[in-house]
Amino acid sequence: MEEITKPLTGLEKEEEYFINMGPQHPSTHGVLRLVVSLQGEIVKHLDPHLGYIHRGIEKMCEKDTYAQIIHLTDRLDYLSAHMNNEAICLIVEDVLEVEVPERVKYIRTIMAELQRLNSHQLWWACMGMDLGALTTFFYGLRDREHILDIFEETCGGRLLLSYNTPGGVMYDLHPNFQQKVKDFIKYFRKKLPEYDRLLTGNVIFQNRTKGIGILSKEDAINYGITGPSGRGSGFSCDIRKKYPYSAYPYVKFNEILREEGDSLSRYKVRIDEMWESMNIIEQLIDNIPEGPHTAKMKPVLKLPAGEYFQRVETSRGELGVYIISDGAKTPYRVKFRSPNMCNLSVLDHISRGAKIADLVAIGASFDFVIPDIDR
Amino acid sequence: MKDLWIYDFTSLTAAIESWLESTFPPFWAVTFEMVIIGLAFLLFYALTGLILVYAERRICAFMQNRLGPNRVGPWGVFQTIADFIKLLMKELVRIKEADKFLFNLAPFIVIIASFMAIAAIPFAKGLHAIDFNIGIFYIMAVSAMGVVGILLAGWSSNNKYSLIGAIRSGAQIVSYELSVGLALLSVVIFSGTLQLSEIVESQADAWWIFKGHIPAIIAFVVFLIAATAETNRGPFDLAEAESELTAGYHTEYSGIKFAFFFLAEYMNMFIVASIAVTVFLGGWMPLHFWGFESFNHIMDFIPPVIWYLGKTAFVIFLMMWFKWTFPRLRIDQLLTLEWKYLLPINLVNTVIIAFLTMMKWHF
Amino acid sequence: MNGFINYIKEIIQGVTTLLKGMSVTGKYFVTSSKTIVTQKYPENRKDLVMYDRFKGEVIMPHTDNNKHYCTGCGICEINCPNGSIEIIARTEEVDGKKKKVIDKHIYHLSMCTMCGLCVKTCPSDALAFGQAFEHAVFDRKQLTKILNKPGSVLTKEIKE
Amino acid sequence: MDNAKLKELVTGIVSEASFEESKQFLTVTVSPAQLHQLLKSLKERPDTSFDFLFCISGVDIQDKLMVVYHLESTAHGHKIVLKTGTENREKPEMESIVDLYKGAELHENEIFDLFGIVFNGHPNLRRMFMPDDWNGYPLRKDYVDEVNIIDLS
Repeated sequence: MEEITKPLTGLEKEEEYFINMGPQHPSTHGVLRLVVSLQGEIVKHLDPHLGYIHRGIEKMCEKDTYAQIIHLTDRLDYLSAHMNNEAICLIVEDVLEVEVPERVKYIRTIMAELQRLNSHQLWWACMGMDLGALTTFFYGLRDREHILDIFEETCGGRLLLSYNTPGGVMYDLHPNFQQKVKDFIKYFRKKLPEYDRLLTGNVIFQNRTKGIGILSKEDAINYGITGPSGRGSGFSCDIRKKYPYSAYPYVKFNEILREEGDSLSRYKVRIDEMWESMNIIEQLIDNIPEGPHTAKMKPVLKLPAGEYFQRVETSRGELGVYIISDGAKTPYRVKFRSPNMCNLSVLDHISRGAKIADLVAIGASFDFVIPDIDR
Repeated sequence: MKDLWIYDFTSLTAAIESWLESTFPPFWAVTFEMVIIGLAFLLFYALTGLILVYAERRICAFMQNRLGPNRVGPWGVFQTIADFIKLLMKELVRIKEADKFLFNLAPFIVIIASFMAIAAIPFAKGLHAIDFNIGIFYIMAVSAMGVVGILLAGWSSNNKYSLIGAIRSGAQIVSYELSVGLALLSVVIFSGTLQLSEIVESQADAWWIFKGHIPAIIAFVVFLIAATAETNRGPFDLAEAESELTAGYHTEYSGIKFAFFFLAEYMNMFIVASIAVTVFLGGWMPLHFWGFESFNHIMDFIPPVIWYLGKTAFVIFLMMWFKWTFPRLRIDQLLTLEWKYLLPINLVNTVIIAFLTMMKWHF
Repeated sequence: MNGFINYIKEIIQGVTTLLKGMSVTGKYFVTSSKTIVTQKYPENRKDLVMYDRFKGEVIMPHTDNNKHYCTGCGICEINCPNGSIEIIARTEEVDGKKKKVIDKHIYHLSMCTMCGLCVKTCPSDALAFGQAFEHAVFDRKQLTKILNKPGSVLTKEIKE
Repeated sequence: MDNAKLKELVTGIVSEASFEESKQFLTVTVSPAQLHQLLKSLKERPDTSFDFLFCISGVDIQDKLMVVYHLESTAHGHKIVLKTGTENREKPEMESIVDLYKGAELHENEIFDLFGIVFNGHPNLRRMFMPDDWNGYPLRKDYVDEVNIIDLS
């Protein structure tokens, strides 16, 4: 027998079974690449590899005026396009001390909540699909279509709205808007219990998500997990409550908090948020004050030199926009604190020891949107 | 009326056989007989596959508020044929560093296993290729062979996803074979025979699911669950698990080889549905109720083949309904379901059935 | 014994939830003829009307006698974040006054992100959004469009 | 804790710190060597307990590179902004804070990728968005890429 003389290299010592989940993988919803190290089916470690859709939005923002940045923010987290737009507008209005008409505030809030509903519907659809219940995907998209139609009628876009402008909104509401939103709420209040019957209560679904991917409150804060994912761990991080903006001070709503911190609790937070969003819209939709849809703005917007930060609550968590201005018409530096990036950072921590199937469930419960991570 | 050939195929098949034997020498007569049956089954196989694929797509579309295939032909009925042509013309991708022989062999094992199983299924009185006296045993043995093909496919593809899928499938089938066997055993105990035709005959007065009290219903439900698992269909499609393993064991297959796996999946579904029908739902026997003579008489007029296909379609529909409603199980939950729930229930159930049969308490 | 009861309970509860789920899909299967939402797209092209504000592409509306409202000021070009608008203008002498007149208003649909800034900022409302959405072409060059129609001139009427 | 008290406290921990107060935040500028120590005590002291690091940004300020930390306390609700600049542009180095805030891992990776600031003590510092063999750091102001960046102006 031949003796092994060559010293063992690191690779031979611990043979790890690596799997590349992504960049083209059905459950990563985009071009996220997770290098997963496995032991049998159990995840030992995972490493996110990013950049497949990196467009350098922060660099592009440095060349654009404040009005032009808005259309770029659409493309961060495309499922919260409206909230992303709003963040930039709020900074500009706040710094330039523009008096925004009440009507605009109402419109923005209603739109943001519709966007949140829309985003959560898509998330619900994909969550079911990731767990193997394909039918949920079609139900979610079917109901989402109503919101997209409402958007299309008023904003002209279905996904990338670009509806906000500094000082107001692009167009006034469409005359049909109020009626359509009311019809939709009526419709969706009937459909949402169906979601529960189909998926939430299902014993297979419960077993797949309960106790999977437990994230403690301390970890949630330490990792900076915000949005429904953070609130599923009991981290009270709703910007709408903490630092209300637009018309949120005028409405009564609950911040959904759950203590369990597992995939199921993140799921339930989102389902409950859909109910809350409908409550918010219902409180506002009948009381939209009359008035102009935009404040008078100068044609060229220049922010005085300084640093500005604005936080808004998008469908996936807290979006922070950090603008450094040197007084020119374009910002000196724009940084987007994207919620998905922070949420992704915890994936390795909580999916260790879980199975591949659990990893898919955990990923679905965090609801990643990859363009927001890559920017 | 009852002597018409569509009600009893015995005389028809006997006539064909005697004609063959009288015209040709014995060797050729057997050969021709085999060829005819082979062709008939091949035709049946292809046709059923096409219909089932179409049906699945339509049914799931309706459940999902969609139209489903509606472009090729009226109501899209030729969609599957178009798909089949597409699959035929697709390039067979050669996988680098794959085990070529096993890679090519695997789809054939899978499809042959399902093909062999059809042979023993009684479609109507006198309409079956071969009437084994150990029919149930034969079908179970042969249909379980398909997993070898799946394991080979996963192993030889040189793909990590495929391997995981294949291993999952192995674990799944090894455990669920037990439940299938035990569930079928309950009716074997009732009827006292392994021969499929005799099991059907024993249900002439009423189906076993009605005759066997609650234990028979439990056995039927267990069989349905286990059989769904055995065919690797949702919610037990862990071997494919498209959201986890992209396509599991057949990730690397393309063209006609993929079509074989695809077809075999649907045929397996048909086979387990036919076993369920034959064993629990009276095979080709019409529905009878005690005391409704006129109703029973009307039921008798419906040809047995229709009865058989109708019942099979119903069971297949149930399985499709499962697939398009439930999320997928995780591998450990799958095994838990088998070893902690189905198997104990089944064992107790079998004992009860043995007791019932001993006391002659069944109808 | 307690464990056994729980075991049975668990099974019954589990099966109930499964049946609940099946009732949802089953309901849609039975009522499918009413609930189907799919649009048959190429067939319904004739009666498919997009909303007025739908941002399909940027167009320049012309009056019946081939006149447009574009003065060639170039504000849209400045405001466009992607450089999808180019204006080629020339100066003409009309009634002894020098006037800027557009030669070509070039619009690169392939670069446009439909942000709406050009339409919003246009001082003479010369631009608008068109509702066409079937933009697929075989050659990318076809996506570069000249918005002003050949021979069209600036109208003096004020758009109401 | 209000800004005045925070100021006092920070001066107690690190000697050389300059303060700036805007409408939103109290901004503290410290040297990179003192940053980790300051963050550690700010996080661990019960009366400050800045446990939520909600933003880390890299900024290129011509002569040097700057990293900005936005901190918030979930218990007390007060906020603080820490700024620190690297010594030079050629070999910018900083101490990693991943041991304090695990969520900083990807952000520091991003800053390394786009600004080239090396974080000592980071568990897995790599180019996250750009390819591994990419030259230059795109978000720096002096970055030129004639092929991929189309200058519209």
